[in-house]
Amino acid sequence: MNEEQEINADEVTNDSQASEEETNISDSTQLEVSEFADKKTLGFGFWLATFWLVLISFLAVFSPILPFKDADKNYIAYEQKENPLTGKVQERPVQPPYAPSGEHWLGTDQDARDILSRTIEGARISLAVGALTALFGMIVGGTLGMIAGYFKGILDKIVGAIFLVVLSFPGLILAILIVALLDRSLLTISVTLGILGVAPIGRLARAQTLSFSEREFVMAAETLGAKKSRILIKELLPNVLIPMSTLAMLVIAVAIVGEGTLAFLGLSVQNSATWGKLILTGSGLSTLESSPWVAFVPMGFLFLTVASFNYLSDRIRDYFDVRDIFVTRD
Amino acid sequence: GGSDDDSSSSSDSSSASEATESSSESSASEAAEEAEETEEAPAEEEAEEEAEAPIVQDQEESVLEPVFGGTLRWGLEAEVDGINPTASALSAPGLTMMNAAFDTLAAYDVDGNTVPHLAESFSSSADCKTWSMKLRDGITFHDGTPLNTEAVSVNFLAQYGDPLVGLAVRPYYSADEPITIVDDLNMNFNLTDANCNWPSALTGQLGAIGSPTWIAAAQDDPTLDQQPVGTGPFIFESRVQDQVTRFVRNANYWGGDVYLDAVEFYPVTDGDIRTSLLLEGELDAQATTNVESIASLAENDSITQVLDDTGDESFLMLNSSKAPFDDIRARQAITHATPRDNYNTLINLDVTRKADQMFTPESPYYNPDIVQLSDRPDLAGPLVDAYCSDNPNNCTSGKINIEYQYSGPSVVGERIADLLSEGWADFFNVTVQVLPQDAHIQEAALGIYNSIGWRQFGAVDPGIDRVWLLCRAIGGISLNWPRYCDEDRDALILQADAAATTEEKIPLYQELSKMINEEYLYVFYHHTLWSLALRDGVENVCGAKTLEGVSLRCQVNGRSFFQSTFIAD
Amino acid sequence: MLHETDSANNILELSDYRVGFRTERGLAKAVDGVSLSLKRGSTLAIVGESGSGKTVLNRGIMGLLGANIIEGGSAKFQGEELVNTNRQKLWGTKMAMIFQDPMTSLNPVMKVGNQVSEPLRLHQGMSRKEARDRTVELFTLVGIPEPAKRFGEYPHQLSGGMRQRVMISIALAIEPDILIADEPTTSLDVTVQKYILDLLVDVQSKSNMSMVIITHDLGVARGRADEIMVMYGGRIMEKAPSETVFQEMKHPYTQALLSSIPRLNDPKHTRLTPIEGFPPDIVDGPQGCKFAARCKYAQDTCLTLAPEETTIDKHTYFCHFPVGTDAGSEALKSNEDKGFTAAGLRIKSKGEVV
Amino acid sequence: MAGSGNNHLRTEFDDVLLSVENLVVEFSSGRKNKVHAVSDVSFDIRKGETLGIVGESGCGKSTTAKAIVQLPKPTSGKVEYEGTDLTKLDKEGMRQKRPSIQMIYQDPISSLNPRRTVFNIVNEGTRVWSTEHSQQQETKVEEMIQAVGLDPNEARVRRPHEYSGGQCQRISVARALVLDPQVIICDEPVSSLDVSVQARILNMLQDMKDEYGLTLLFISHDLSVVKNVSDRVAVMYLGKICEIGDGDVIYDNPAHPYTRLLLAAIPDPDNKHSQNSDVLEGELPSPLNPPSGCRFRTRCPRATEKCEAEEPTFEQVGNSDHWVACHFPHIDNELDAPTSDEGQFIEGNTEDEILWPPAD
Amino acid sequence: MPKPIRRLIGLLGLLTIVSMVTFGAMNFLGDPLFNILGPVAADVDNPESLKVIEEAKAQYHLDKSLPERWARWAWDFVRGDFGVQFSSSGQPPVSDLIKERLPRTLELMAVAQIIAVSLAIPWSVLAASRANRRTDKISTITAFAFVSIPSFAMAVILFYFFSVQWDLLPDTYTATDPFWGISHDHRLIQLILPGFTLGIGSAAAYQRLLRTDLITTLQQDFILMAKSKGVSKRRVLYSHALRPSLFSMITLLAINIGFMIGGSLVVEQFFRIPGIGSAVVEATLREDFPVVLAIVMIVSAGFMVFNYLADYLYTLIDPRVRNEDTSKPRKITSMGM
Ligand SMILES: Nc1ncnc2c1ncn2[C@@H]1O[C@H](COP(=O)(O)OP(=O)(O)OP(=O)(O)O)[C@@H](O)[C@H]1O
Ligand SMILES: Nc1ncnc2c1ncn2[C@@H]1O[C@H](COP(=O)(O)OP(=O)(O)OP(=O)(O)O)[C@@H](O)[C@H]1O
Ligand SMILES: [Mg+2]
Ligand SMILES: [Mg+2]
Repeated sequence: MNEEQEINADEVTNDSQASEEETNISDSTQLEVSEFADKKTLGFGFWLATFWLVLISFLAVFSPILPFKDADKNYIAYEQKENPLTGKVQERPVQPPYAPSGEHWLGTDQDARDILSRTIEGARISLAVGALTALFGMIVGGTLGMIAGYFKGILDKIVGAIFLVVLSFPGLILAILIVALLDRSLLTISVTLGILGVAPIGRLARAQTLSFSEREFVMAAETLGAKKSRILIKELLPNVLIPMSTLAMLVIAVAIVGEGTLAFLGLSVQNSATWGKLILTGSGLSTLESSPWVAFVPMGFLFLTVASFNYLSDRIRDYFDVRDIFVTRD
Repeated sequence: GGSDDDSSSSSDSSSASEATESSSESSASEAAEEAEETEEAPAEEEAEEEAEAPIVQDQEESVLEPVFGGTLRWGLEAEVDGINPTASALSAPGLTMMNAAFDTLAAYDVDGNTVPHLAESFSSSADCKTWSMKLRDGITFHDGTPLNTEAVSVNFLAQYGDPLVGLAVRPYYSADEPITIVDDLNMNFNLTDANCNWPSALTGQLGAIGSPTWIAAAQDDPTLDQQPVGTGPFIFESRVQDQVTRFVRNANYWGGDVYLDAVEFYPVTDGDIRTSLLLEGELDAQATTNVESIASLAENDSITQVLDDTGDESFLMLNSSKAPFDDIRARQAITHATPRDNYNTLINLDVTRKADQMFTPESPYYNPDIVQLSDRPDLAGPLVDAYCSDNPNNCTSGKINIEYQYSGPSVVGERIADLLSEGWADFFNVTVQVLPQDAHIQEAALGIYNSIGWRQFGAVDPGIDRVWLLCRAIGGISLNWPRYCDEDRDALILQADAAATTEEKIPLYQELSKMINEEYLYVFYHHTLWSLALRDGVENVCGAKTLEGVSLRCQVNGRSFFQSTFIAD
Repeated sequence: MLHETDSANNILELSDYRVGFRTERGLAKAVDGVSLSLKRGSTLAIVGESGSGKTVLNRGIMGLLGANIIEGGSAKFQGEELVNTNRQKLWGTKMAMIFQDPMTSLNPVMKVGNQVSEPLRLHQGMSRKEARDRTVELFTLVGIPEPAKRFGEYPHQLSGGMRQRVMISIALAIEPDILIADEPTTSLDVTVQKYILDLLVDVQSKSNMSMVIITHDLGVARGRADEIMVMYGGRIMEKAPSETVFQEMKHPYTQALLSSIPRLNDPKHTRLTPIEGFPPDIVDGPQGCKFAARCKYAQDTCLTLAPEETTIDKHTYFCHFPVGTDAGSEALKSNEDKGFTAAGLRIKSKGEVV
Repeated sequence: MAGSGNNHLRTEFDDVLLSVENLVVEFSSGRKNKVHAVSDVSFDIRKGETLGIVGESGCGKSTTAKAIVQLPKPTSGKVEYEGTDLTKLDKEGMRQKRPSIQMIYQDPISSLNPRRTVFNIVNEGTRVWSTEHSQQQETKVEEMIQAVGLDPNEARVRRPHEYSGGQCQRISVARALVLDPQVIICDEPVSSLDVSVQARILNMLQDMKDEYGLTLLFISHDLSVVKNVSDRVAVMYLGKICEIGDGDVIYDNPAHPYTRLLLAAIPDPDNKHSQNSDVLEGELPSPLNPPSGCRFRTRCPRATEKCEAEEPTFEQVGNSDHWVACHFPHIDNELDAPTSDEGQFIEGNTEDEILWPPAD
Repeated sequence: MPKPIRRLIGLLGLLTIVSMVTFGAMNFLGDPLFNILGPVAADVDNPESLKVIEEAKAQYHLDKSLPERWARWAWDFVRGDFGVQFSSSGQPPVSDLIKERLPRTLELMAVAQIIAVSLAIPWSVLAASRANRRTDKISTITAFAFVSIPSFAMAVILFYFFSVQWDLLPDTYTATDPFWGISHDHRLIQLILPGFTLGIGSAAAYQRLLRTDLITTLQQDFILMAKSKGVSKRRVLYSHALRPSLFSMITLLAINIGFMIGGSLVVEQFFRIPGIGSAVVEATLREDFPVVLAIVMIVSAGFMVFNYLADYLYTLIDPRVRNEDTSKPRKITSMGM
C-alpha cells in the first residue's frame, strides 16, 4: 500500500488523489433521512412503467403490420335461435358482445369487433394526442415561460397574465367549446388540449427560469461575458428542461384523460377507436351488466398508461430533485 | 323527421311536420295481405314470411273495471324545449305530453281511419278543396275559455304565422283566406289543392288546440310555452325541466271520466336506464325504439309491450342540393356501399324488418318490386370512379369526400357512424359530425348537410307524407330535406291526395315508391319498431274512445292517449 | 478511566456507546464506541469537524433518531440505562435540547409563548395562566425585551438572536437535569453568538444543570466548558479540561484542527496548515486509528491497530504517538525524513504537508 | 458609522486598479420603500493587493461585490477599472471588460450549473470568447483544472454534484482563472466549507494570486479569515464602510466602536479583544429605514446627539494606513495602548505563538 | 392601497379579460342570430322571417358593434342579469337555469370535497407517521392508482361494483327527485356514488401532497423540539405537524373547488345530475352562448374566489404568510381541465 501510494503521489497531486477518495465517500453529512433514502435509484416501478409504455407504443406504432385482428371488422357469429319477438327458430346472429375466448382474447364489443385490436387502435390515438399535446405545450409554453422568466419586466407581466387567464378558464369547457364548434380531428383535439398544457408548462418554465436565473451560476456566466441568448440556451434550458419534461409527462397523462373525457361526452376524434370512446361504448348499464369487459379492457389500458406516465414523472422528479409539485385534476 | 338513431338517448321524430301524421286503412291493409299471399308461390312463402313477419301486436282494451286514482309515471326519451303546439317543434316526447294536455280535432281509429275527436264532424265540398268543421259544444279549456271557432282560428293562425310550424301549413291553404268562420261552432278550411283525406292532417300537432288566451300570452312571453293550457284530460301542474313535468286530472274532462290522479313525465335519455327504471317499478310506462330494450323487455313477464313497426322508417338521407350528392352517381354509390345487413344485425339485432321503401309489406300501397341495392360495394366502385373523374375537387385519393351527421351525443349514434363509415370507407372519405338534436334538425331544414341519419314517413295516411316531398316545400328552410324537386312526382302526390278511395291510390303510391327508389335520395335501413312498454297494472292504455264510442288507435310512433288509462294495483 | 462510575455524581455515563444507521451500503457507524461521564452541574463541549458524529451522539442519547438505527454499548442517565429503551418519559422533564437553527426548530405556526408554555402545561400541570406568567418570567430571564408582547408573536417576527433566546427559555421551562445545545450559534452573527453563549453559560451556572455544547469551533468552547471533547469519525480523539486541550493537546488531530484555522494573532498572509485528505468513510472505515490517513505522525501501527485509551489526570486521549511525547516526536521526525507517512501522505520537513 | 467622504481613497498611487467611489445600491421594495443596501461606499484596490471586507449578515457586502460587476448596475456612483468607469459602459462595452473581473461565490454548489460537466463549466469562458474551437484552448482549460488540483479527465465526465464542496470551490476558481482576469472578487468563498477544507482553499487562493498576479476583493464575515488573506481590511455596517485600512493595524487598534465590538465577539481562542466588556445593544436596524447621521449610533455605547445629526466622514488615524468614520473613535488606544488591560496581548508577548502550533 | 383590495381588483380585471375572450370567441365561433332564431335566421327570402330577424337583431343589440355588445352584456352581468337563453322556443332567463342547476353542482361538490378531505387527512397522517414502511408504501401505491383513474373511469368502476355487481346502491341515477324536496334521503343515496367518484380522486391527490409535506415537516427540527419537550406522538402529528403541512393541500383544494364546478361535468353526465356541468355541455352543443358565457364566468369567478380564499386560509394557518416574509408555499403546478 505504501508503495502504491507513493507512485500515485508522484503522478498526481495530492489533491486529485484525495478527490478520488472523496468521491467514494458519500458527501452526505447532514442529518436528513432523505439524503439516505434510495432516491437516486429509479427503482423497479420505473422500469415497469417504462416497459409498459414502450410495449404499448410499440404495439400502437406497428399494429398495422402485427398479426392482430382487424379492428374494424365485425366478427359476427351465427346460431340457430328463436326470434324473441316472432318465436320462430332461424339462423340468427349471436348477440355480441362476445366474451373473451381463444378467438378474441379480450372479447368483442357490441359490434362484434375484437376489443384487443380496437384497444391497440385506441392507443394510437391516445398516444398521438398525448404526444402532440405535450409537444405543443412544451414548445409554446416553454418558450414563452423561459423568455418571461429570464427577461422579466413587462414581458413577464404580459405572459404571466396570459397564463393566468388561460388557467382560470375552465379547461374542459374550453375544450368542449372548441371541439364542438370546430371539428373533431386529431389535430384540433391535440391543439385544444395543448393550449391547456401551455399555461402550466409555461408557468413552470417561468418559475424555474426565474429561480435558476437567480442562482449564481447564471451570474457567473454573465460575468464571463456570455450573451443572454447563450445563457438562456446553455445555462438555463438544460435546467428547465427536466422539470418541464416531467411536467410534460403529466401533460401527456392529462391529455389522454382529456381525450377520454371528451370521448365520454361524445366529442372525441371521429372515425377512430379511442380509449374514451371504447369505455363509453361499454359503460351503458346493460352492457356493463352483461359484458363488463367491453368497458374494462380499454379502461385497464388507459389506467396503466396514465399511471405509467404519472409514475415516470414522479420518479424522474424525485431523481432530479425537482421541488415543484405537479397536480393533475380532471 | 328526426334522427336515425334507434337509441332512446336521442329523441326521434320531430319538427314542425310531425304535426302531420296519418293512417293507412286497415281494411285495405288486410286486402293487401291477402293479395300478397295469393300472389306468392307457396314454396317461397315460409322464407319470405320469416324475414318479413309483421311485428305488430294487437292493442287490447282492458277487461278490468277501471279504478280511480294513482299517478302514472311515464319515461320520456328526451326533454323538450316547449309544449306549445303552435310554436314548438314537437318531437315524439313532446307529442306524448301534448296528448295529456290537449285534444286533437281528429284522431285515428283502430283501423287507421280518421275520425272526429275534439271536432264533432268534418265534411268536404265535392272537389275536396273546402272542408267544413263543426265543433262540439260546451267544451272549455283548462283556464275556462270556451272552445269555439274563434279559439281554433287563433290556433290556426298562430301556426300559420309561425316561421317553422307554418312551413307545414302555409303551402296547403289558400293564401287569401285560409279559414272562414261561419259561426261559433262552424268554420271552413280552404285548401289550395284537392285533398279528400284532409282531416288526417288534424290528428297530430296541427290538430291540437290550445287555449287562445294562453297562446296569445305565450306569443309575448315565450316562457309560457312550458305551461300548456288545453282541453285535454290532464291539467298542467308543474314542470322542472330535465326532471319532471306533472299534469293532474281534469275533473271536467269533456270526454268522460279520467281515472288517473296525475301523469308525470320523466325524461330519461339513456335507454338502458329508462328500461331499468321501468323494470324496477320506478316508471310505469315508456315508449322506445331501442331494439335492445325491446328485446329484453320482451323476455320480462311483468311488462306488456304494444309493438308497431308500420310507423316511420329509418334511413340515411342525402342532400341533393349540394355536392357530391347533387350527382345521382354519388347517391347511387353510397346506397350500394351502405352495409345495411350489418346495420340490421348489429344495431337492430335482426329484430326489426329491413326496409326498401316507406311502406311495410302489409300496407296496400306496398310495392313488392322495389329492391334497394344496398350491400353491393361491387356496384359502387365504377360509379365513384366516374364521379371522381368528373369532379376531382370533391374527391381525395379517388374517394368522394362526404360529411355524415347524426344527432347525439349517443352511444348508438356513434356505433352507427362507425359502422357506416367502415362500410363506406372504400369509396368515401367520411367526416362525422355529431349535433344536438335541434341543431341537427336546423341543419337539415337549411340544407347544410351531405348525408344525415333520419327517420320519417310511414304516416298512417300516406298523404301526410307529402310535406316531405313536394317541390313547394323547398325554400330557405325546407321540409323537403333532400331539396329534391320533381314535378312529375308532385303531380302524382296531388293526384293521390285527390283520390277518394284506397283502390285509386294504390297504383299511385306504388309508382311514388318506385320513383323515390330510383332517385336514390334515401337509403332505407329498416322499419322503425316502436314499443309502448307498460308495467303490470297499467291498464287500458288502448281503451281511449271518441265521444261516439269509436276506439282510437292506441299507438302512433310511440305516443298514446291517457284518458282511459288506469292503474289496477 | 474516562468514565469514573460515580453514579451519584454523574448525571450521564456512556460506555462504548455506539449508534449505527442502516443504509444501502451497510451500517453507517456514526458513533463508534464513545465512553464518557458528565458530572452533575458541569459543562462539556464536543468539538469536531462536520460529520464527526457530534449530533448523532447527542440525539442518540436523547433517543430522537428514529427507527432506522442500531444502538449499542451502554448509556446511563442518572444511573438508568437508556440504550434500547424508550426515552419518551425523559422528554420534557429531565432532558432538554437546543438546536442549531432557531428558525427551523421553532414551530412557525405557533406563538412563541405557547411553545414555551406547552411543556409547562403538559408536564408541570400548570394552568394556562400560570404557564403564561412563568413564560413571561423566563422571557425576562433570557433577556427578551417586552416579554409580554413577545408572548403572542410568531417565530418569524423575531430576529435570529431572539429566537435562540426563546429556545433557551423553552429549555429552561423544562427545568432539565441536562441541556444539550447542538451548535446553538452557528447560524448567528458573531456579535449575537457571543451573547447567546454567555447567556447559556450564565443560566447553566445559576440552575446547576449539566450542559453539553456542541460546536465545530474550538474558540467557542474555550472558557465556557469545563471539559472539551474532540471527536473524529465517530470516536473520541481527546478529552480534557478546557485549558489543557489548548495548552497541552496530545492528539495530532486536535493539533491539526487548531493549526488549520486562521488565527487573529497571526500576521496577515500567514500560511495555514490544512488537514489534508478527507474524513473517513463511516460505513467502511479504516481499521486502525481513524485519523491515520491524514495524520503526520502516522506509523504502520496506526493503520492496523486502534489506539487504546490513555488517561493522565483528567486528560484522556486515544493515540499511539501523542503530540509532545517522545514517541510522537520520533514518529513525526521519521515521517519527515521519509517525506511521507505510513498512510502515504506526503509531508515535508517542519510538518508541512506538500 | 456610516462613513462618507473619500479621504481614504489613495489617489496618490498610480497602480490603483479598481476604485469604487460613492457607490450606492438601492432596491425598491414594495410600493415606495427602498432597501438602502449600499450607501455611499468608496474604496480602492491597488494592483496585486487584497482588500478584505467584513461585516455582519445583511450589511451589503455581496451587493457591493455585485455592483462592481454591474449585476445589477449600481444606483449611482463610480466603479473605475483601469481608468474606465464601468457604470458608463454600454452592454457590449461592459461585456468586453467582463473577462478581467471575475467572481467566486459563497455557495460552491449553486454557482455551478448542475447539468453541465465540470470541464464544460470551466471551458465556458473560452467558448464565449472564441469563435472557433481550438485545441489550444482545451489544453489551457485542462491546465487550469490541473492547477486547482483536479483531474481534467474526470472533469470531462463528471458533473458538479459528484464533487465535494471544496472541490466545487476549486472548479469555481478554475473557471474564473481561465480568462486571465486581473481582479477576482471572492464573495464569502469559504463560509460554507468545513474548517479543514477552508484552509486548503485559502492557501490555494493565495497561491493563485501569487502565480497569476491577481488583485483580490475578499468578502467574509469571518474576521480571522479576512485578516489572514487581506492586505487591507474594510469593515462594513448597514451599507456603509466604517473603518478601512491595513489589516494588522486595524486588528491591533480598532478605532471604531463597532469594529471593537465585532472583534471582541470573535471566538478565537486567543482573542485579545474578548475582554472588551461593551455589549452590542439592540438589533440591526432595517436597511429600509436606516438611522440618520451615523448609522451605528443606535447601538453605539459612545453615541451622542452629534452622531444623530451629523454623518461622520473618514479621518486618518495616526499616520498609518488607517481610516475611520466616527465622531468619537478610540484613537487613544493607539497612543497609549499598553496601559490598557489588553496589555498582555500586545505584540511581542508571543507566549501563545510559541505554543501555537506547538513547537516540536 | 391595501393588498387584499389590490388583489381583488386584479381578480376583477382577470375576470373581465376572461369574459371578453369568451364573448369574442363565441361570436366568432357562431352566429348568435342563428342561435336565437334557429333556421329562420337563414330564411332571408321570407318577409315574415326577415321581420323576425330584424326584431331579434334589435332586441339583442346584434346590430351594434362587438365591444358595445360586450359592454351591454357586462353591465347587465354586473347587475345580476345574465341575459336570456338562446333556445328556439322562448328565451327564458339564464339566471333561471343557473338557479336551478348551480345548487345541485354545489351540493355534489360539497359532498365530494367533504369526502375527500376527511379521507385525506387521517390517511396522510397515517402514511407520514409510518413513512417508508409497509403501510406507507401500500397507501402510496393506492393513492397513485386513484389519481391515475380519470373520473369517468372511476364513475364506471364504482358504478359497476357498487350498483351492478353488489347491488348496494341504486343502479339508476335520475335526479328526478325534487332537489330540496321531501325525499331527501333518497337524494343523499343518489349522491353517494357521484360524491365518491369525485371525492376519491381528490382524496388521493390530497393525500399525495399532504403526505409529502407532512414527511418534510416531520423531519424538521421543530418536530424534534416538540418531541423533546415531551409532547405525545398524536399531539405532535395533529397539532404540531399537520397545520404547517396544509399549504399544498389547501392550494389544491382551492383549485379543485374552483374548477370542480366545471370538472364535475363528466360525473354529472354519467350520473344524470342536471347540474351546471351538464348544462354547459348541452349549452355548448346547442350553441346557447349566453348560458355558456354565464357558466364560464361562474366557474372562473369560482376558481378565482376560492384561490383568493385559499390565500386567506393560508394566513390563518401560517402566520408567516400574513407578514409575507416567508418563502412561499411550495409551488404547485396544476395541470388539468
Ligand atoms: N440518518 C442518517 N443515516 C445515515 N447516516 C447518517 C444519518 N445521520 C447522520 N449520518 C452520518 O453520521 C455521521 C455523523 O453525523 P453528525 O450529524 O453527527 O455529524 P456532526 O458532527 O454533527 O456534523 P455537523 O458539524 O455537520 O453537524 C455523518 O457521517 C453522517 O453522514
Ligand atoms: N435583490 C434584492 N432586492 C432587495 N433587497 C436586497 C436584494 N439583494 C440584497 N438585498 C438587501 O440588501 C441588504 C444587503 O444585502 P447583501 O446580500 O449585500 O448582504 P451581505 O452583507 O452579503 O449579507 P450576507 O452575509 O448574509 O451574505 C440586505 O438587507 C438584503 O436584504
Ligand atoms: Mg451536527
Ligand atoms: Mg452575502
